[in-house]
Amino acid sequence: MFQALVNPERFMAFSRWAAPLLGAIALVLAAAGLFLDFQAPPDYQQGYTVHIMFIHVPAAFMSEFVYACLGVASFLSLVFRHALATAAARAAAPLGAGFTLLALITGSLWGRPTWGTWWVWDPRLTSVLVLFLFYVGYMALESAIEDEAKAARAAAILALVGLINLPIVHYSVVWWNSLHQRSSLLRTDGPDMPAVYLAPLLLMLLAYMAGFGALWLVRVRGEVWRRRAAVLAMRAAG
Amino acid sequence: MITAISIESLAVARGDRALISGFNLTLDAGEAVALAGRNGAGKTSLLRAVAGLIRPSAGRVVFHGEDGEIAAEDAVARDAHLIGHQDGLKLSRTAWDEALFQAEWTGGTTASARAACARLGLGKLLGLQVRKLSAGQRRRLALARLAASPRSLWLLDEPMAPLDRDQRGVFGQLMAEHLAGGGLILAAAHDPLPIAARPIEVGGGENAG
Amino acid sequence: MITAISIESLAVARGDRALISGFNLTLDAGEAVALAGRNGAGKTSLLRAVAGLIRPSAGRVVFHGEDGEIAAEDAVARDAHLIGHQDGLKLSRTAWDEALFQAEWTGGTTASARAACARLGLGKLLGLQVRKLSAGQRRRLALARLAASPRSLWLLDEPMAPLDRDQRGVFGQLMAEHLAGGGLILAAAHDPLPIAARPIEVGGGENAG
Amino acid sequence: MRGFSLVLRRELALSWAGGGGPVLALGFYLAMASLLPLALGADPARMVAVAPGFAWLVLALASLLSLERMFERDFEDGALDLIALGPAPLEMTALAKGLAQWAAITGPLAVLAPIVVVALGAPLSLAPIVVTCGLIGGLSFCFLGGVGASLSLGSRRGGVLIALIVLPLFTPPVIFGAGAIEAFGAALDWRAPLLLLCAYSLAATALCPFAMAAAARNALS
Amino acid sequence: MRGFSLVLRRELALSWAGGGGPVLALGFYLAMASLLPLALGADPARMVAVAPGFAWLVLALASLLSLERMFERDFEDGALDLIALGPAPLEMTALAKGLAQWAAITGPLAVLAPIVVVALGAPLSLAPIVVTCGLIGGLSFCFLGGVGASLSLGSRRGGVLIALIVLPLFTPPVIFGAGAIEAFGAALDWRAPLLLLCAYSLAATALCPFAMAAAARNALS
Ligand code: HEM
Ligand SMILES: Nc1ncnc2c1ncn2[C@@H]1O[C@H](COP(=O)(O)OP(=O)(O)OP(=O)(O)O)[C@@H](O)[C@H]1O
Ligand SMILES: Nc1ncnc2c1ncn2[C@@H]1O[C@H](COP(=O)(O)OP(=O)(O)OP(=O)(O)O)[C@@H](O)[C@H]1O
Ligand SMILES: [Mg+2]
Ligand SMILES: [Mg+2]
Repeated sequence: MFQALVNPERFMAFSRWAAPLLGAIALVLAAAGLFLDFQAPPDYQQGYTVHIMFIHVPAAFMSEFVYACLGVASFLSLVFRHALATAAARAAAPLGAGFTLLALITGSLWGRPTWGTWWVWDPRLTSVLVLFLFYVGYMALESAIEDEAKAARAAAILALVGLINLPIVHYSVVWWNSLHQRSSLLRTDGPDMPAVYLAPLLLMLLAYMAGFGALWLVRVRGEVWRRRAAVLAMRAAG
Repeated sequence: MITAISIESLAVARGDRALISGFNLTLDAGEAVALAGRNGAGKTSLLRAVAGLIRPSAGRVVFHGEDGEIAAEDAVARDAHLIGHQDGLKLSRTAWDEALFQAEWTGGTTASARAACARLGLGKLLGLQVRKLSAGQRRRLALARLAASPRSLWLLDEPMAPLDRDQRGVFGQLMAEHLAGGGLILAAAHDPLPIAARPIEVGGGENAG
Repeated sequence: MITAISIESLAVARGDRALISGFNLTLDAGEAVALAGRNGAGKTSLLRAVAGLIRPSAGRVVFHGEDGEIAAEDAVARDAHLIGHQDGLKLSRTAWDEALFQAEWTGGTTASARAACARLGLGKLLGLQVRKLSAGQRRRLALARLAASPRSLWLLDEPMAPLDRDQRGVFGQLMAEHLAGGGLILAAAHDPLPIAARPIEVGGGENAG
Repeated sequence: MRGFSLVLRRELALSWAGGGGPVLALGFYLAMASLLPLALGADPARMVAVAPGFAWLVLALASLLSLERMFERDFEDGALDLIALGPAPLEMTALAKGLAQWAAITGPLAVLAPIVVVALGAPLSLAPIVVTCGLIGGLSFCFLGGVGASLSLGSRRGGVLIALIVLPLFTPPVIFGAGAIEAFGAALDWRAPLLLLCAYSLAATALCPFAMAAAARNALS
Repeated sequence: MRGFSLVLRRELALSWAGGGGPVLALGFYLAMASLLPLALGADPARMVAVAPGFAWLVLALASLLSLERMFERDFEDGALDLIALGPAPLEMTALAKGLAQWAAITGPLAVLAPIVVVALGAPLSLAPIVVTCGLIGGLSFCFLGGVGASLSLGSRRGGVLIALIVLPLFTPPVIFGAGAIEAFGAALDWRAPLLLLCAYSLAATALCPFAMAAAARNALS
């Protein structure tokens, strides 16, 4: 699989049909998930706001998942200097930032009715915020360096530093809050879930995954095209 | 101790542009090569590639010592001087502080640093802040490490531009002695060097490429 | 429009050192003067004093226009170019941004800037970040404003050092045309200029004084 | 006047280019804000207490962080020579530089301040006053910082060291600003302190350029 | 090893004589600390609660101030070429730079911190822990900051970009330090957090130089 993909030609061929396919799968799964979701009775304590969960939880999960992908891609592009890996890293960052932002927004939208506040400095929330900042820093750095190759390598180094650091950040944050008095009403383990909620949640999660896969492939294709165009332009300019 | 270097079908690219390709050159002890070429031909890039600062897109640079090949990193780190377009001096420090650091950094001693400065006519200026030195004086300060710490391979990028006539003479002598002592010089210059040097034309400049 | 400048018994001191003293020079329309002198003689200081960046310790610089003397500030601000040792370019901006700013700043237009760049052979490089340009390309970028915005008095400090042969030719033409158009050139240089210029020796260098 | 707009455009381009201004500002602000509870503890009461002061700290820090780029770069790479010989007097240029810094750095930060202050638990109703104070006070930060930056040009001790001279001058705007915010929050009369803040910032904007220009000339000579 | 000490000496000389880093940072530290009571409307009760945490936070922020000088100068003026070709590998140099930064800037800040804490009304008994945390945590601030500084080489934005890259990395040390100080104040067990802080700082000191060197090489190439 990977072997097949590292060859740009093969990748382009593969992604040409893989991307739309994944996109379709994502839509179907999402539709199914939402359908089941609205079949489900409103939560006895959270009322209709519980619907937010099906957008929020997968988003939150993806925010971490995508960073892992970013880290792997960065590692490959650093060590093997492989153009596709570089393109993949470039392409993943904005998506991850998007998911993280979605988690933050839906989360605080959900927090308003359930906790009566947009934001609490709870470990989980804080670590997501920090994750979001990692993404922002990554993109800022990459766009601040003109020379593409150098920008990519610098960003990759940052991504790796972040990859090592994120777990530490996560646990330090948990530890931090457990030292101070618990401040929020959030049940970190999440409400234990009846199947009526769990099924659609899992469907949505898969839908998010597929959707991410599709978008990622599309963006990587875009990168590849851009690179080729740039090279051609250079040749033309002589 | 580098006795010869051979550049084998070297290719250097900047951005998406192939600057140099299939460049071959061997340089033996006591030999000097003058790299000519239009602006943007790739002289600086070539020198930096030889110094290992730029990774070539193809080909390699081999450093030969008395007993066979030397690993590029060691060769450069121990036995090569690179003088670039910039002097690399800290404006806020005194001339002597900088001269001393550069000399010691490249393996010289306080004594050799002082001698080198004297030789390049910096004696009276060593107490001044680099910011106050004139262009030529700064360049001489940067050149001082060539004399202060003996290294075999000199990579010089237009070393003489801001020097006045006398100083060019002095520097010419310096290079001549270096060659006589079995040193190697690879210099980029738009004006003829004051020593006998094998001319080599680099690349095509920005309009080729 | 400066038609002539006369430097009257000018004295320039750096720190506690008198660099230049009793320096006299008159420069008329269409005339070029080449300042020679050892490193540290005071060529740069002299040029900066004429430009009004350094206050002379004695004497004055008088700028003459068609109708009598012009106040030094206006003369310099409106009608003089100073090209120093440094290019004064921002590495992080594109060549074109810098060329355009320098041209407009000195009174040129977008069109004239583009023409000047083309003339100095920068056409294809304008999209690149200045950091990526070679030494000679940067210098040409800095010189472009001479062609982009017409000003009578050119104060040039070793303008040609990093230029390749062809470009020196181009720049020589530029200077020749400027003189033919009634311009004035005061240039410091260690190598002969490519135009007919009256040589003037400056100061004694660091070993005098 | 033309010279003025030229420098202004250049400075803005320099400080907005790449890594876009607002994104950077927001990230910077959020990053600082997320450290606050980590250092003080999540107890909302505490954070509400420091929130306004913290907003000021962010502004000051941001303007100090970009001091170096204000004059030093132009001085070291020779661009200042060109600028000094241009059509606009150095005072104009200094004014433009100060304003550019404000528009590119402290301005966006001030506009973003409410988000953070609210996230730190202050009532949303404070937003307008916070923004106003930030914008106005930020102006004085930029120009006072500029004086420090130009004073330290090429000084023997070098560096932004001399910027110290101006740090104490950062306090009045903070006092006035905090006063205004507090008064506003307590529904007292907030106009008086705000007026004082305006007066101070305007004075800084009007006078500092002269100091900057003088310092720059001195460094060049 | 010789190379190491050479760079160390040079860096120290630069930041003490030329860089102006420490003094500016100190000034900023004092100024900001003195801002807090002003901004808080000086309610002592409130302040005592936040003082230690705030002092700690400002210490972290002040260490951002001189980061831009850490690599950028050497990069722009060509000195980094020389350093890259010297006897010591770039990793060594990076280590030396980080340590110099620490010795010249965060170290003095840490030693000064107690004054601030006390000035803010916290008990003097906190002094030892604040200094310890400052010294140890400062190490990680310097090296994490160094990573940011080297990564942003050749970028269009300096200070603020570095801050944005670096601040998220500051999270753990800030938490550990604050935890230790708070626990110490509350006579709880402060050793655990302090140990964590040490561990983190040591890890940063050991690993960051590699990232710095890689980033610097990348910028030079
Ligand atoms: C800005 C605010 C919020 C953020 C940043 C946030 C973040 C997160 C994160 C990171 C996860 C873990 C996802 C995973 O790894 O699978 C999560 C899960 C979850 N969150 Fe939120 N959350 C926020 C607000 C809320 C609110 C207000 C609620 C509702 C009371 C909520 C309910 C849940 C639930 C039920 C889960 C799934 C259970 C679990 O995975 O443990 N979240 N959230
Ligand atoms: N990212 C890039 N994209 C395209 N071209 C680039 C890039 N970076 C550098 N260049 C080009 O590579 C060349 C670098 O040339 P180099 O500095 O080696 O020239 P040089 O021979 O030293 O010239 P000079 O005689 O002026 O010193 C320049 O023509 C420059 O325009
Ligand atoms: N504060 C000072 N104290 C003593 N000497 C100083 C001071 N500042 C500058 N100088 C000297 O003044 C001279 C400045 O010379 P200037 O730069 O004008 O020389 P130049 O003719 O341009 O030399 P070059 O040919 O190298 O460009 C130098 O010799 C320098 O050492
Ligand atoms: Mg070159
Ligand atoms: Mg000169």
